[in-house]
Amino acid sequence: MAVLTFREALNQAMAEEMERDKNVFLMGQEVAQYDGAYKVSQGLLKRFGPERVVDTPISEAGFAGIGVGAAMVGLRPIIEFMTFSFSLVAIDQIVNNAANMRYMSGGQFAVPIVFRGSSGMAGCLAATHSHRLEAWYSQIPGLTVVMPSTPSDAKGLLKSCIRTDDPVVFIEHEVLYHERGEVPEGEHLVPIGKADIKRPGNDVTLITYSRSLKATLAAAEALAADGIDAEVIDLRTIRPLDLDTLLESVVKTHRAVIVEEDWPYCGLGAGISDRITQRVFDELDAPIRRVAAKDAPIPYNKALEASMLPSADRIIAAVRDVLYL
Amino acid sequence: MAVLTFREALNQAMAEEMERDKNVFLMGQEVAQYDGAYKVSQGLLKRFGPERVVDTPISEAGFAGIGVGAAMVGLRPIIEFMTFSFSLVAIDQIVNNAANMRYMSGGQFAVPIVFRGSSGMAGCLAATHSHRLEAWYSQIPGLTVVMPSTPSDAKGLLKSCIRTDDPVVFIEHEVLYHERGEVPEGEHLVPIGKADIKRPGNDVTLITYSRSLKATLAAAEALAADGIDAEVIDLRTIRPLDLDTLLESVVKTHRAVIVEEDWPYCGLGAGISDRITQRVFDELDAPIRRVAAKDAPIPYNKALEASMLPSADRIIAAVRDVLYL
Amino acid sequence: MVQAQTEVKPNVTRAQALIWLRQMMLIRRFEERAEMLYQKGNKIGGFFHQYSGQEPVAVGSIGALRDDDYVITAYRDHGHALARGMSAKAGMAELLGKASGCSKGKGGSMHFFDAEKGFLGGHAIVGGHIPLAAGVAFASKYRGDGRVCICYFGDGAINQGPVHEAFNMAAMWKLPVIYVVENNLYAMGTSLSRSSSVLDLTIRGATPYGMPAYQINGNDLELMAETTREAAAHARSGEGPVFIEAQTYRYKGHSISDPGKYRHKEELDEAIRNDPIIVYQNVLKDRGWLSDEAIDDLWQSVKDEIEEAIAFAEESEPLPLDALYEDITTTPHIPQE
Amino acid sequence: MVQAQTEVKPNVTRAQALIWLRQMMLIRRFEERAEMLYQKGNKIGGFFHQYSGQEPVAVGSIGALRDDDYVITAYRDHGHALARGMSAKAGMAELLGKASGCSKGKGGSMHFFDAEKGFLGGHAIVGGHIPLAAGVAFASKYRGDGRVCICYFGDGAINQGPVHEAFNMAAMWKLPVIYVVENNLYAMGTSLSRSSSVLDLTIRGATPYGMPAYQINGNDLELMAETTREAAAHARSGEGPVFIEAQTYRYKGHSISDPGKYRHKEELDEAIRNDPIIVYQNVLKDRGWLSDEAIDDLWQSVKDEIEEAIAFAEESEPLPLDALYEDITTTPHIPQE
Ligand SMILES: Cc1ncc(C[n+]2csc(CCOP(=O)(O)OP(=O)(O)O)c2C)c(N)n1
Ligand SMILES: Cc1ncc(C[n+]2csc(CCOP(=O)(O)OP(=O)(O)O)c2C)c(N)n1
Ligand SMILES: [Mg+2]
Ligand SMILES: [Mg+2]
Repeated sequence: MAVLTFREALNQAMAEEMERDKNVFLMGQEVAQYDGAYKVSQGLLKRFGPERVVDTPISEAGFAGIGVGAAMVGLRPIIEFMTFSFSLVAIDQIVNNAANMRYMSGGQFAVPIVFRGSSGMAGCLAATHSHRLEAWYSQIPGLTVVMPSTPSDAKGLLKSCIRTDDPVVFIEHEVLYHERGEVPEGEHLVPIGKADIKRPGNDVTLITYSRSLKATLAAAEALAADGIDAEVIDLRTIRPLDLDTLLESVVKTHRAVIVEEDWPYCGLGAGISDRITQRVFDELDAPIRRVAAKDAPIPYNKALEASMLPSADRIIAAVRDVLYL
Repeated sequence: MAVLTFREALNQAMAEEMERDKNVFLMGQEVAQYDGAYKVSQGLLKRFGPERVVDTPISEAGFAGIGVGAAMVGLRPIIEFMTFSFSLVAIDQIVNNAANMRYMSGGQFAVPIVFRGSSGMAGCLAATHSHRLEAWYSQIPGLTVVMPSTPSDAKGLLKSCIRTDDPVVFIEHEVLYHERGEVPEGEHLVPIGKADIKRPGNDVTLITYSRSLKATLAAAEALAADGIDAEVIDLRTIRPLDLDTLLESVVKTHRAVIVEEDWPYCGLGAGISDRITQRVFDELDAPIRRVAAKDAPIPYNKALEASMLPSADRIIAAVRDVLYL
Repeated sequence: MVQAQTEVKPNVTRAQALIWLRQMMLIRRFEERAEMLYQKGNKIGGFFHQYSGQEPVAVGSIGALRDDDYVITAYRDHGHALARGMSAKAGMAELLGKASGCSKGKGGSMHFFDAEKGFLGGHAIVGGHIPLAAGVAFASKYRGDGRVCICYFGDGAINQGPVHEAFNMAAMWKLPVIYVVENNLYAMGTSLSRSSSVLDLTIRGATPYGMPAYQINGNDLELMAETTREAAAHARSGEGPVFIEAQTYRYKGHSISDPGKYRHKEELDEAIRNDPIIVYQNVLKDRGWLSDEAIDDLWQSVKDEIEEAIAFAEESEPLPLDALYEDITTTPHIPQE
Repeated sequence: MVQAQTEVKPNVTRAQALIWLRQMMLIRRFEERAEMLYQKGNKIGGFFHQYSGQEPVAVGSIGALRDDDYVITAYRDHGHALARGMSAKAGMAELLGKASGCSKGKGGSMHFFDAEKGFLGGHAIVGGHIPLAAGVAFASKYRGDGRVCICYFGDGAINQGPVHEAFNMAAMWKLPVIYVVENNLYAMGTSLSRSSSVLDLTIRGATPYGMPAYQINGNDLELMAETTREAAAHARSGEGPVFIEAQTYRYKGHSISDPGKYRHKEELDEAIRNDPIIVYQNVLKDRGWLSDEAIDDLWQSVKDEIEEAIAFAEESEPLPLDALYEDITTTPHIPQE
């Protein structure tokens, strides 16, 4: 298998889908001549031309809406946000137009669009530039929300998302772009709505997604050295949630910890914890613990920022807690 | 005690605070000459003049930002959104400017502002006009989020919110505006961050806020007829959450149901359920159940909309469920 | 203020003129009867914004377009939908929340849709649909299919920021879109002079983007049609967007719950004296194209059509409760509960 | 392109001119050294946008204001902060994330603040601070305290919708705000002609709102000052906002990670040939206000000041981890965990 970076995997996914379907186009700030603020769209302008790889002004609400309009009449836009932090100025378009359109029109208009871009705490970017909006988008019926954590999933899921006829919020993590991993050759599609067990185990279920997978796997390895066998589930799609996979694991391990970079109160982890607890309360030997970002705006200072993030240490402590160790 | 409508109570709160402090002003669409889209600001223009009761164009992001700027230099704006559904176009100002300002400036700039307005499903307004954004705003460190359910709390909390030096999201419910209730005379302040036990009980804890209080109290009465003694807690402030009051009740009843108009997945109720469960898991005899809106965009059709809402019947069923009846 | 039509030199055929007159009548009657259904019997709910008084804007402009062009508008959408050929039945059933409605009872008055007619809604967030129109036009240009998109909005909407983002991109990329601001002088209770620093809306919406602009009496139906024809030719030829300020006036309050007290009685009286339907009837009579009897017949046929629509709507099955979870996504919706 | 200063007729005193020259030097040196700290030693992180080449815009305009006026800008904020009198120490310590920094190490390069100097930040969401400026001016008008607010932003920001919402309200309500667009021809890698349908930014930002506008060589320091003086007088007198398009050029890439390959070498070379600091040095020499030695001395004093600032920043205590929960709200923050 080829070893690709996360960014190359995304790039391949777009290139292949643009090759396959001429209705697919990419639009966003600096996606064309600059080859992408994070170089995810490198080479696409050259290959597909300025009609299909379109640089925009700094007008997120405007071009998000342009994407929705184009999707309503049959194109398949990929709208890149330089980061999802900037989707805050466009969020009305995503919620009221992309997500609600099909419903409000009684099923007449589908909106096959992918909003994608980086997100999360990328290192000293401070409060305005480090948002994690997954809990917000996951709340909205009508949206599909995807957050891959490996190059292989990034490619396979992005391809699936470009092909689905429903609006997708596809959230990448800036610090993952340079991560490398094996990616299957040929037509590689990963299904939407399926979690992936990245490490099987029997003693405790660790549920995570996106960048936090790394710290979670590290914690699982450290735990293994202590004889604790953790199962690590990578959600990949966060709406719709693959509840079956989660329940199966929790019923086996009777304990779970959710690891995420989101804020704690009303974060995605709360949404997941609630859904699991309601379904298998009697199977739980301990409350589901959460290792989330701390409840503060994101500081510029590097050490403070690092202290907010889920770390292997914090995860291990939470696991010990649910194991009553 | 005087009996006032919810709208009159809010009106009094604003009038009294504007009287008390000349830095307080009201700005929003139709707040002045029209006396408010829902007449909450009736008479304020006449009393305080156009400098302090300011009509705006349909520019929510613009005037939300104007409010934040004015607050940074010492005014105390009340910014009315005709409904919080329209705050979606202004949400970047609320999150990145109002909530983050103090932090990003290292404590140099406080933002004493109240964003207020109606919200929720008000009857056949359909998907774009029926948003409940409480879980979103509650996620944001830096914001205080308040959702009163009675005229007395509406008045006393709004006054407290106007006086606090921190940014507040004060969410009213459109269908509550005409509700009447007793409101204490004289200086009436309700503290931020304190839940209120609207009905004491011993068998099950019902946690709710805003409009859903009514259905919850109705359910509690019906349950009482069956010998089930429900405690009904009205959150009033949803960030910061009065966890102590909730825990005390749950430790007593060992069972809880959360009733809300929010969507289920990642809704406010999930945030609350998670926090309670983590703290007193061993005290719970059943998983915390939620009675939330159904997971769909809000339809125009009246019967369908009604079917989404928490009803006394749905609440009773959930209570029976946690009581294993 | 809007002037009554003075031009009598016809730029249309008699057949076309009669179709337009009837469409205006149909819109007027549709709303008169719907208002009654709203007020009595509680059959219609939610926000309900009437187009009465503005009919020539939609009828004249849509009448100048091709059948495969696209139409998109705001929440005051009954007129545009009917002018585009949506059936009164589908519209009335929507107001009654029926599955036979144009949006299956899920959209209501503010969210009329008709995909078959290229009618892309009915949008209730002020200004929110204006980027969509640019996107639709982007698709036309992308495909080179020669379609234009016409997009209506109110004078108040010019104050929503994303509108300007869309104007800029539409102009820069020469997208085939016609932006029609229906300047009825009020945004809810706020008069234009209290919402806009500059009263000439072409200076707000067209000048900064280098778009060609027209400022016209939108209640002059044939002028509206002629202007739209020119604008469409411009847009279709690849020259980019056109901006039309159509001056008009709404008879009713902003929505059904608004008594409209902020307006001077004389202002409204004058508008009603210049009722565009009466004016156009008189123009056609002056041209010898129409008799008083023919006018009565037209009104009667319109009334009949609306009564039939009401009967259809009333008799349609109520929406089943499990429709709640339908039409959310194209793939089966899995409730996250 | 920006022209070098040709006017030699002084409109300032020698003392003032020397202060301004030194401020420009200080900004330049501050960024040169900060860039080194960023590149080696990994002491500075995150986004870091340099102002080099644009110094006269901030220095000239802020120099024409009263001490109690307000200043607000975007993320490219080092220059405005220093021009406003923020100490290089506080700025450098902020870049190093120290508690002694101007934002206690919580804001970083993009979020410099100095309440005492009326410096309201450093804002990193493009366009997001432009409504804030109108709000600050609203407060001045509300109180009648005669203060104005000056607000800087880039050519790219004109494409953010809320900017236009703010312009309209500022103009309609005659708020005392001066909007300065620093047109450096690029928004990141996007040149003005690829982001704006109309290249004259006064037509985008001033004409539609009826604001008086200037379009000037922002790198002509004294012209910048003179223009700002006029604008401030206008705003202060209650006549409302003023719009200044200050044409300028940035020497560096958009941020430290941007090689700036999208620009022609000649374009950059020409700008550097017309370096505004050198130009102003020469103007002052021509006037006989300054000798070559005096210039060297100024540079030396600036260098010393910056080295002191670095030493101060390096020696400052690291931010304690429990500062994470401080400065969130004025009331004690209760972590919702
Ligand atoms: C973003 C947003 N803000 C406020 C509203 C409430 N609202 C609906 S219509 C309207 C007035 C619009 O006036 P105008 O654009 O002139 O159109 P008209 O109603 O005159 O057709 C307002 C304020 C809304 N729907 N969306
Ligand atoms: C809403 C938003 N979109 C995108 C960005 C990313 N971004 C930061 S600066 C910038 C370019 C701004 O250019 P301009 O306004 O001309 O200012 P300059 O950098 O030239 O000073 C972009 C796209 C952002 N910070 N905020
Ligand atoms: Mg209007
Ligand atoms: Mg620029």
